[in-house]
Amino acid sequence: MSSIHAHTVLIVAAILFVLGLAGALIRRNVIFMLLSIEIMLNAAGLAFVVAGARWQQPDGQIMYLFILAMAAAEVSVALALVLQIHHQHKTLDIEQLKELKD
Amino acid sequence: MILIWMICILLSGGILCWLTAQRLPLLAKWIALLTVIADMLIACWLFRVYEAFPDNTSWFINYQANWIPSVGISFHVALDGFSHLLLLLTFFLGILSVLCSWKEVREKTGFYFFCLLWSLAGISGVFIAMDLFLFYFCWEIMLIPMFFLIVIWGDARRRYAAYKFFIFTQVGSLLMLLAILALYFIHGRQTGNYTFDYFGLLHTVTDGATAKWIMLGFLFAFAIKLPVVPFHNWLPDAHSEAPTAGSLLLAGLLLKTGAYGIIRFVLPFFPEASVSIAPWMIFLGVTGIIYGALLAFSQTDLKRLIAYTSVSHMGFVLVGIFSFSNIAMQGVVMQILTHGISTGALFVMAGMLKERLHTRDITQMGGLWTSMPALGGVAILFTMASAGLPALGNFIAEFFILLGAFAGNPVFSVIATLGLILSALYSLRMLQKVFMGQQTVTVPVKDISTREFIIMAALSISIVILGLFPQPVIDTVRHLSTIHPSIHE
Amino acid sequence: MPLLFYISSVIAILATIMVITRYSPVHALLYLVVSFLAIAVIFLSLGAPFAAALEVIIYAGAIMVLFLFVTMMLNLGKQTALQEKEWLQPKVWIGPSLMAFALLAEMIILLLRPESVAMPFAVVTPRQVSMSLYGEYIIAVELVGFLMMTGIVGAAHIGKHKKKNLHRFLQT
Amino acid sequence: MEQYLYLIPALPLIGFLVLSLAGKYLSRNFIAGIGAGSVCVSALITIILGVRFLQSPPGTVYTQLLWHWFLTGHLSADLSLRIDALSLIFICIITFIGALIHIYSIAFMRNDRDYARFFASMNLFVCAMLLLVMADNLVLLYLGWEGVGLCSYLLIGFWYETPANYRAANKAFVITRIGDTAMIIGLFLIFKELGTLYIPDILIQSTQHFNSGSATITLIALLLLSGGIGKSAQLPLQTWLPDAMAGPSPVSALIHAATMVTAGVYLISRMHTIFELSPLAMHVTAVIGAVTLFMAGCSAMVQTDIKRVLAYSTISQIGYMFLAMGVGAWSAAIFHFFTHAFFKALLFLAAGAVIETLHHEHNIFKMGGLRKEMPVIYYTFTIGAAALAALPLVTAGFFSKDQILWYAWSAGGGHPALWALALSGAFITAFYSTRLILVVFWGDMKTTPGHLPSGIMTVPLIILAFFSIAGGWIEWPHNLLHISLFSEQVQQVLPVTQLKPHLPEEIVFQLIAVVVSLFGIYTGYALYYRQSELMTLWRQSANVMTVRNFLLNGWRFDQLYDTLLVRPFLFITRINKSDVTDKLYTGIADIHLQLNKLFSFFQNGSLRWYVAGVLIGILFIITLQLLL
Repeated sequence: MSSIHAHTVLIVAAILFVLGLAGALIRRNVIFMLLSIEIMLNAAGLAFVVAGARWQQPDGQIMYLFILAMAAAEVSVALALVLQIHHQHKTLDIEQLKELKD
Repeated sequence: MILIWMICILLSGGILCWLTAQRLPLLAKWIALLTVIADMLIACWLFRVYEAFPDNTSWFINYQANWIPSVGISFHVALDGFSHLLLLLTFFLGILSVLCSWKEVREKTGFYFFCLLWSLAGISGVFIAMDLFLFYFCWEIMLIPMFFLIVIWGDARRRYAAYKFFIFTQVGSLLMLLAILALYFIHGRQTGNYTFDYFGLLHTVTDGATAKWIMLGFLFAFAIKLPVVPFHNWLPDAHSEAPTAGSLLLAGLLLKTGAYGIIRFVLPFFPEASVSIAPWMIFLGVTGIIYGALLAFSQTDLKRLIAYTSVSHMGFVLVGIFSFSNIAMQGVVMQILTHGISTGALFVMAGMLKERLHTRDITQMGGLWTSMPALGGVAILFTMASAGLPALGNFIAEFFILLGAFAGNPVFSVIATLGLILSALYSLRMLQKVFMGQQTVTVPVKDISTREFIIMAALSISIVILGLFPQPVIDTVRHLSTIHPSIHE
Repeated sequence: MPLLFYISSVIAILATIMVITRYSPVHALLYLVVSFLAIAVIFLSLGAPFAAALEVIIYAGAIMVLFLFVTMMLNLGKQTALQEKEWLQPKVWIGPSLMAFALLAEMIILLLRPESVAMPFAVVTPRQVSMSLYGEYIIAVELVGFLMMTGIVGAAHIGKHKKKNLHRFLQT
Repeated sequence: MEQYLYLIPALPLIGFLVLSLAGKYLSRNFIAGIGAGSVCVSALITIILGVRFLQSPPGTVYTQLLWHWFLTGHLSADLSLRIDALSLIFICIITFIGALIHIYSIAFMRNDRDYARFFASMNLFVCAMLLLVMADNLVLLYLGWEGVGLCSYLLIGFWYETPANYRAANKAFVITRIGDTAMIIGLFLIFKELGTLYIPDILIQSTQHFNSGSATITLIALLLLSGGIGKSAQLPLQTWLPDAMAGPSPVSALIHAATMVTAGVYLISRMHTIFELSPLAMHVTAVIGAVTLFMAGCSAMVQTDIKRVLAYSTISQIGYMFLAMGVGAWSAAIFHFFTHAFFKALLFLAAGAVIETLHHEHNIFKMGGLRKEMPVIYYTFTIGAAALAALPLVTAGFFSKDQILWYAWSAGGGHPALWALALSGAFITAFYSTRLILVVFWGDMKTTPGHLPSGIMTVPLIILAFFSIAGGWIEWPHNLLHISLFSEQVQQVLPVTQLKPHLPEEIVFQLIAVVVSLFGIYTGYALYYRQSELMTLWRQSANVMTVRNFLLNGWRFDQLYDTLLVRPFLFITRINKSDVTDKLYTGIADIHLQLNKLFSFFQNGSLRWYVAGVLIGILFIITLQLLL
């Protein structure tokens, strides 16, 4: 039984990140974009944790913790905004919301 | 000191107009008129100073006060015959510009006259400033009120015209500022005396290449103002969109600051460099004469047409300056004066027509001579002046310039002379379209009123007098032949 | 342990793909929960039990529930799914996907460049994490505290329904 | 006397000022009084001056300095008047004929709305023309030169409401301006070479400064000649004069027949020294004159508009003057100017009376049978036409034209070819003069005449008719009576005509000329009165009609210039109306606008664009890292 290689995990993280990125690019619904952002944040957290595991240090997990906190704060604000936007404009389409920027 | 008073009268008169106009618009108009008349009287009174200087060669008045001594900026104004003539022209056209806006301006009267008077103050400042910093300062002062005049009281496309005017002139001004600073530092480094003073900088020794670049900086600003042909595009737009008084000031005075700048600064500061660039400038001048005339011929907008004739006439000025001939230099001064009067008169005429017909399009005019015989007569006089008919001032100017240029550059002079044919073409076309043919305008049009008659009479008399008795002008600017070492008979 | 890692990695990737391709927000959310759980298992296999626990509790638990609530509040149902279907045309997603894959390819190339290092399996215990967290990272923790508080205040403020300016006669 | 010289041009000038400034407040009689009176007083002063001049010793010159115009460096010009024999002849013609024409106009223009404007322009013209001939320097001469151009413009376009009129006015001004521009370049060249523009100095210094036939003097002479060509409507700048007939008939009589168009003759004879120094310029002058007289004569033969016949005839007669000057027969040229002024003014005024009576009918083929209806006009017109046709011994035209024909062969610059052209011109002149009389006054009446001209109009005609006959008697061919009052005066100023050696007898040439002109009269009589079959045959022949139309259109010079110059000019100005250099600046502005659009397209507020932008950036950086 061999051990896990660091870059294998990093590749997994990269795949997840890219998937999140692609999601953010192709979706027009704000909720889906937020979800994609969560995926990306998560992938970044994964990379930190791998790094921590690689050097046998707790710092990776601490960073993950910060990301988690940041994500929580971000999601709460973002979702509040989503609620407000939907309330006012009756749509979550980012393209339509763009037209309303002025 | 009297010179500073002249400017101060204009500046304070402008502020006074602004303050009174809200309650009493009529009073503001009278204040503006009296202010300029007061300056005109002072300028006339200055003739007395001449008597102390019978040789006509030196500076009559030279006044210097500290302004920002730490960087060598002083409030230095001086007057010689050339400046004095230009001051007289400034106040003369200033009076007329106030008169011709008497009825035209109906809104924001106070601010209008404020801008008008401040612009006049800037122009007169330019003509007497003997400190380069002060010169630049006045150069900008005359520009900004003019910008407001166009952008607030102009015609339909006034914003475009005003921005174009501002950007063009500002590009030139900034280059000139660079050149002034370069000259300032070079002079300071050489002598240890950092000064912006005209007479101090006059004998700055610069090597060829540097002198050339600094000269180009000055020349560029003046060439845009003059305007020299590839940089003339602001002029038709600004002239055609500006209110009548604005066009009058633009054509009559602002263009002349370019000519004044070249004569006063470029030639004495850079004697060698200006000789080396002279063929190109003459070429551009000739191009301007022909090209402006061709464009004037095809225009259908009356004020635009007149604006292009200015381009053509200013080409003569450029040719005259750079042919380094004494006769041509006198011709340039004559051209500056007579063009200011004749083109100013044409713009006033265009303004009168616009006031009556509400259009500047000459294809919609025609046959107006029948209902406006007096204006028709005046129009013939000034189109003929513009076409260089002898006995009117413009002829003397163009004759001198071409004759002076002929000795050194016969080919260019001959081509420039062909501009006389073209000037006949566009002048006659303008007369024909506006005054001849069947009357097409259905609205009843009145002939000129008393106020307009005064304006036109003043202009007509002065153009005829300049044509028949040019000698006083020639005597006054005789000393210009010493302004550059290459100027010959 | 590696086997566990590989299996959970595959599940995470597949679930994530499902997230970004679903039309219904609820489906996507559920797949995302699956993906997060799989990542939690990855953490576990990498010797980070604390992180794994947080992943499950906070991500899959709290945050996703937040999403779910919002989705339910907005009543995003079939209507939204149809709309999403309409939006998700190939011409819309092919370009970004290709770019994303290009990025992925480049990242993989970059990752494979250095000599690969096999990681020793050792658990970084929650204790170690906590010691470090409240030792050298104390400032960061406090900053995170600020962040969380502003997040709460902000969310509370933004999420508040603004009162409409009704005339007093119309107010009930 | 000298101190009153200024009155001669000043009186018409005062008339102009009064009429133009106060014209609309004055009554018609007062306007007429001022307009005609000022010129009449000038004429009186001139006559007194002329009598004094004849009494004074030969070579007398009257000068009067009014004021110094300008002086800068070497360049100086004064407003000063100078009268010698040559100027005096011109002044006499201008004021005397001018006065008669003004008197005629009092009645002719009576019903016109712009009575004051007419007299103002006419007075200004007389003033400018007088300045032209009295100038003692070329700048003042140029002032008069341009002044008469302006007045000609104003008077051709007097009835400015009709497009044809103001077009004719514009054409006249522009074409003469072309000549003027050449002339002013000549002035520059003279000043550059001699350093003066004072006419007597130029005449003296040019002989010392230049070798005969040098390139510079030839160039100067040709440039001055161009000025003369433009003003005098000679080839190739002749096209404006026929159109200039759009003006009122008195204007045609005064400006386009008697005075202004002969300004070229004055200029060349005034600058005769320069021309004498350049044989080439003399030849060119002669050839231009000969060719012009022939071509214009041909055109005159086929015109149907009575005034256009006279206009082409004027061009042709001035051609004779140029020919005479070109061969060196200066006094003959001036003499022809003298006689021509009388009979051509007479013809125009009579034609004006006919046109007025026939309700503005210009076409001669719609006239006819007026011999009985308007006898005074008929007889005076006939006298004028006879003078034009050079009817031997009784008319002034014979004496002057006979001299020119003789000198065209025999003078220093003469040539048989020139003589042949001039002789055929004489035939043509006699022919179309006869044609005019026969078609207009004989035959059947086609238009009923209206009011007959009043006495004010007929008296000037009678006076002019008298001079058209008697004017020639002051100069007889020396083999007949040997009276040479005229040439004696002229030769105080202009050189005596040099003859070639070994010439045939002069009487032979005179007889040939007489026969030719009589034959011309007979041909006209045969073709137009007896209605010969030849005429009807020609009318049906296509070829003849083509030639006729070609001549009718003045050898199609207008079409030629239209294609060569006018259309390209209009094309260039039209395509460049919006100023091509403006494209440069609008181009700069457009580039900035485009850049602005480009950047604002990226800055579009779409989050996904920004993400994509970030992605592209990352891709770019990583690719760079991979590649480098």
